[in-house]
Amino acid sequence: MDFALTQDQRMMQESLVRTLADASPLDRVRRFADDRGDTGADVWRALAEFGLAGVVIPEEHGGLGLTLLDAALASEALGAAVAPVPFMGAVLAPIALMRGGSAAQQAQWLPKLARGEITAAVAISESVAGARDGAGVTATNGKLNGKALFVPGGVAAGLLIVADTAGELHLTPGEALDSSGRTLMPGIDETRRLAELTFDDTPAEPLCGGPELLAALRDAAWVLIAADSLGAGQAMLEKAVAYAKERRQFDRVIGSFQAVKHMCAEMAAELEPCRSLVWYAAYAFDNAPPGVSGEASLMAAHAKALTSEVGRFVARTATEVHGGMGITDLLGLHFWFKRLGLNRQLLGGPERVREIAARLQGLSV
Amino acid sequence: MDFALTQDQRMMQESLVRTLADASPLDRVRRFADDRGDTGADVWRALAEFGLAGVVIPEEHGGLGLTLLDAALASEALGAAVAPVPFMGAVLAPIALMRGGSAAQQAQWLPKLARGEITAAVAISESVAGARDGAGVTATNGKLNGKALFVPGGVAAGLLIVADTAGELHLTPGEALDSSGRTLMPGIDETRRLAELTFDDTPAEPLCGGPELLAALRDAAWVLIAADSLGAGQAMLEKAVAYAKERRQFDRVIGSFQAVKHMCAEMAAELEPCRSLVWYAAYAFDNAPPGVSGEASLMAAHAKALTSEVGRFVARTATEVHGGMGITDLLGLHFWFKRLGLNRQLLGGPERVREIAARLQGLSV
Amino acid sequence: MDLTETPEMAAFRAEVRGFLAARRDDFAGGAAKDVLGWQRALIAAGYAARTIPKAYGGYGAEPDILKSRIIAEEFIAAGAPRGMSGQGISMLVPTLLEVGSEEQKIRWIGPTLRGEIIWCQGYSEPGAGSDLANLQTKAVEDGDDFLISGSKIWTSTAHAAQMMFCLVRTEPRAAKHEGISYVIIPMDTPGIEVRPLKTMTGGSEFNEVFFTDVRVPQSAVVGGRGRGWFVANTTLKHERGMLGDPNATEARLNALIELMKTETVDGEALIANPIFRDRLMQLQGRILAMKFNGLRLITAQLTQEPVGIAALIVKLQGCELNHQLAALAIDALGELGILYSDGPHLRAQGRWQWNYMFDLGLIIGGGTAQIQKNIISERGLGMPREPKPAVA
Amino acid sequence: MDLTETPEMAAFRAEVRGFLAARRDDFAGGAAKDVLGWQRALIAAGYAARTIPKAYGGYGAEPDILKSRIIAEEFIAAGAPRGMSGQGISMLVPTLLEVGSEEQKIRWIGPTLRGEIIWCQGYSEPGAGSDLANLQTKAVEDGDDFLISGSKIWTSTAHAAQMMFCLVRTEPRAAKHEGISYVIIPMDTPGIEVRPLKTMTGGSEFNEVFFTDVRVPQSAVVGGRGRGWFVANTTLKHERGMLGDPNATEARLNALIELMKTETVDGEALIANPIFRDRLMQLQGRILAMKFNGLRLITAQLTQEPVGIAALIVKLQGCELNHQLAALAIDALGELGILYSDGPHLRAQGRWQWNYMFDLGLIIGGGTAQIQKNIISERGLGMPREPKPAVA
Repeated sequence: MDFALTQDQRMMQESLVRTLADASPLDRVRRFADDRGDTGADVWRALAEFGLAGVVIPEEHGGLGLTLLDAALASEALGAAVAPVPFMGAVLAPIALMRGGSAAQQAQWLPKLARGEITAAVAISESVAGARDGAGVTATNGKLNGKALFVPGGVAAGLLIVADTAGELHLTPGEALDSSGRTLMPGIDETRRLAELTFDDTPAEPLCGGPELLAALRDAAWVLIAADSLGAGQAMLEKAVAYAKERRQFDRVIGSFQAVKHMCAEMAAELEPCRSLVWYAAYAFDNAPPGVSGEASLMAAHAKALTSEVGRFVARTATEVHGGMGITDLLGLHFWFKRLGLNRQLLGGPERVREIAARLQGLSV
Repeated sequence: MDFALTQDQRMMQESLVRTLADASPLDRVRRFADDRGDTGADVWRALAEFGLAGVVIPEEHGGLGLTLLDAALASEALGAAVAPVPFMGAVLAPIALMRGGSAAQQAQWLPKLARGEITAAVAISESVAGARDGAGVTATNGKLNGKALFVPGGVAAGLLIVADTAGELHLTPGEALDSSGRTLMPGIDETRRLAELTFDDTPAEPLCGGPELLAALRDAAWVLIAADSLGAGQAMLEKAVAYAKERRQFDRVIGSFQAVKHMCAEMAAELEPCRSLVWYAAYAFDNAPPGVSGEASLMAAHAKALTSEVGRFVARTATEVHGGMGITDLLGLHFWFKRLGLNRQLLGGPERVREIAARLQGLSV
Repeated sequence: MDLTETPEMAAFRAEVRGFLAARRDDFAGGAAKDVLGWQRALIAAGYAARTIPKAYGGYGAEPDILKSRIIAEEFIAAGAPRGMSGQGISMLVPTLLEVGSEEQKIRWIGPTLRGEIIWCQGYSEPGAGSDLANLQTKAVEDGDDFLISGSKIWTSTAHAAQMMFCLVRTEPRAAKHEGISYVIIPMDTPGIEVRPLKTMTGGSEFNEVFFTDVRVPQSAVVGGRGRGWFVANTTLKHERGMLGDPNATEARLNALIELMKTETVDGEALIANPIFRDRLMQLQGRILAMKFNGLRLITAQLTQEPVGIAALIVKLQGCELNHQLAALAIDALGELGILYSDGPHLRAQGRWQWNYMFDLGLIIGGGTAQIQKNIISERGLGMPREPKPAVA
Repeated sequence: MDLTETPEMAAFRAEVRGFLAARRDDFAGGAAKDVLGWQRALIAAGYAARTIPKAYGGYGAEPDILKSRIIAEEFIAAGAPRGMSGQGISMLVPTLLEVGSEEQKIRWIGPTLRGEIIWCQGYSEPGAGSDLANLQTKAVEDGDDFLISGSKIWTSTAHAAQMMFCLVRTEPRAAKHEGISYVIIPMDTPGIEVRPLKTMTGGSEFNEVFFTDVRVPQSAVVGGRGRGWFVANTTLKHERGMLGDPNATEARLNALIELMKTETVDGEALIANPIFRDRLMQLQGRILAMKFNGLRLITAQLTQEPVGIAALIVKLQGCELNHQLAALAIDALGELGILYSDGPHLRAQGRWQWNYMFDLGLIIGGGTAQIQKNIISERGLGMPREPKPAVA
């Protein structure tokens, strides 16, 4: 029994943190946020060089051949750095191809993805979080029609994986959907871009796996989002503690006031258990026997829901510890606040995700 | 616009507090709690002399002819004193008789009740909080059959008002139900006694009003319970503040620690708005045009639900402020803790009551 | 308890209603066509600056909280713009009335009431937030003048204001609370720089103001040299009363109910979700309680009864409830709740998201929730202050 | 991360399983027929007192947290009674091993392990709870003895114990933390009176103990005169680890799920209520997180890695989750949830109500939630201690 990260995993995470400090410091994030024309290509390039673009892609296709747990550790670092990169698609699309794609499809797409030549996006919001504003995609005779909303990285992705309303998944090459079919959905979190995709007889190839593959993509996405929230929350806690140790009011550092200390203690007490849950949820996904994903799904759901709740609490509390400074743009704390805000809602708010958790256990119909 | 108690109401409440201090000090409450044979008759007698037995009974029938708001103020004082008396029936039964009884029924029962010769109990739990363990009462040809659970004061009441499963109300003289039909349901709160009533062709007279009268009894009961919780909560807050000002640890009174101060501040901040809501809910009941009880019902529901939530928070927090002393029997703080616990569940926990509030506004089907 | 209206009040209500009905054209669409003209008309009728003496440009009525409430209700019902507000009218004017010199009152109150002068407030500093008495902006004597240097933060209307009322340290050797003066400064004085302060909402609701040797005559002090702390505390009371308005919160609750009835996910109305519905009901209960608490406070003001805690909790609870309403709206909207700024799927112009963030700022500003709890426990419950540390 | 079992551990598991299968008759119904005999058998097999040296009556194995866990799991799976616990075995024995004299070890550890001596703990006093160092029970020198006077509270097994380990003030002129000694006292010494302390649950889970000139030899001091504070802190670490066991919490969660599936109101199962179901799921998520946090702590102990916060939060979170589980059970049961003690409608013998109250006591006892948060912020986050007050 070994419930811990390996030495390699720790080194990878630490090294990624250093890479991000160079490639995506806060002022780089600010520029991305301020300019919708900025694609963040330089940041993604640096991370692709690091290997992140192919983190779960098998080595024979040019990737690192690592697990979802490794990807989650990367996601945690990205959340901590509020990095402006389309990482979710870089993990989910290879999973879709490995589990549901043909050998030809794998050979066609995985090496390109691994090299970071193109990015990928996965459109499953309607199937997971429910359909809004009449969205939903249908597939007939190799053509997609309809709309998919809230697609992370969808504006620029060179490969699209799309769920239809029957729960089947489809692969669409990026060039099949021109810019008129991709609309930016400007959201609260300016470090990641969501897209609305409009399909109009858009050619697509089917993937195998159906609802089971869809569940796997959902579970992996939930784990990645949970890890991102863990990292963002941990960063906010650390910033709050550091600020409280420095900021003086009433002739004391505010970190010596019991109210402030307890706010920080409560954040730590809520956040720390999330770490183990995220690890375990990723581990369960990696080790789930194919087709028997009940436990992995349940753990992913709980990781997503719990980090959402804790994320909101930490976002608010860390901001309060910073006093007025917390709500200004000067410190940029709000980038983390909003990252946690998006993570909470993306692919289902905690209430919806918990309801799915209940259903997975037969506790709800 | 005058949103305040009258001078008379304040004097009545203060005077009742003094009467309770004499007639029902904590050691009297303890004796009642320790001995199921103790009927608390002396306490009830003192309160009947005060006029409480007939607080809402019209003067022509020997009562004080006051309003539900006055009764709620009395209920608040009873909660603050954890008084072991069957007050709810003393308010609800006269309301049932005045709104749904014949002149003969009124003349037969109200003077006796006003004098405190007999007490009354109202059995509406199944209709309001839902049926458990197959409980429920049916009425045919002037005979009642079935079981009614959780009837406050039902063990000793000389007059029973009973709701049947169709929402109609019935009057049963106490002598029609002997002790074999009345079973004590020992609960967490030992300052009030609940009964299970078993009807076996028990003779009863119908009251008029049906579901509308049932709603009125429910609303009045909710207001009384809310007021009781307000009083019990306020007492716990005051005890916590007093203890925190006295108890020393680490060479300071614990009330100078910010954590303790904030616990007390949060209790006060949650509790104080309840006072105005309880007043308004009672006022709305007293001033609702007959048959148009929507607003009164909504306010009663919110008063019940909010005081339930706040009551739980205050019960726990005040206990925590007392440290280990809070959980001992030495201070008797637990009598208030448990009183709030019973009030929370009686005639519907807050979740159920809020669902009714939503239904009253057409927000739920 | 009697919430019915007296004949006198009913008559007053009719009068207000008549005034508004006759002038419906002046505020088509909810905004006054001629803002300053509308303000003058309201003062003349007694619906703005109502209790300010005539000599200083007000209407000169006796305070009557019921009439004020009727005015507020009828203006809301008619969709009519209220009289001007802002820190000049709500904070400077009461302060001048209480401690200003006759000359200051004559000079400043009238034009301020008429909307001819916009004011901003210079209290907080980067190093003096919760601990306001720690402010460092210094005013050094130079002949009959002061030379002011330092900086202020959270000055909400500084970019548009002609004047500022401001706290500065005039007596550097006096004790912390005793070396401060309250001064009035024209914003076009050389040496003043205003920089917008961007916040998490993306807007710049506040500014920073920097002073470099800003020359102000000593006669600009209000309420006496070194008395600024006590003068400002009078004014702060007025500010705290401004936050946590239960009517505004109730209006937001109703907007949220409407949203949850009309908005759908998978074709089902949000209100049909029992979790969100229960949270809505929880908030409704708490909002109603604060609304009635507000009525209780109004009555207590009328009868001059002490209310203690009921007043001290208004800011804490009011800001929190607004924040919670926005949180529920965002949660119920699901993924739609994370949209902001523009686009076809955005709901309510992103207002719920804006409120969620701005209201968090209000929880922090004007006395953080922690300071509020200190106040409630000390002033409301009589608990001891924290002991001073043995070593600074 | 690798949660699979090595062949060595699988073999050990089989061994434990075999042991229990062979002795199934000794614990029919879950309780040992012969409690002391069962304890001796467990020590002999290495399933109790596993790491205590043979010389002092233990089994003498090297610490192996995985094997300990396997033992625990297999005993739970077989419904077999664990080895004896209690404050003697869990707190006194480790203390004696660490600081006791050889004579003390030989004399006390063996009989304690074998269950022949029941101990109680005398730390807290009415005036010394969170501030334990403030204890006032005094031990005055009298020849080779001490005469002890004062009182202790929260001594859970005092009514059944033969011996007490106890903190007393032996050096009245020394500084607060330095005048305390840790002494061993036979409970039948003249001058000791034990009074049961009734709590809110209605039971007497604790006692008060009063001392009047209780004579104890100075040789009864463990770890040196005036060193009691440091000796006791070693032991307190052991106690804090006992609270917040995630396996016990998960068992309660499963009981609650069962309750909500079977219990009905108006004929509908409680689990069908979306509000209660959502609360159940919230708790399940938090309980799973604490369970995995526990696995992480076990691994960290094995590899001797520092874990910091992950360990410091166990008591705070564990007690809170248990309390919340009980609260949900009561709420879901509705009016049934207020029944207690006896009667045909009572559910689970009133256990949820009992837990709701007893667990609140645990949140308070063994370091209140407030003290826990101080510890987390200071030791876990490196935040400063509160400054000492200038005036006491």
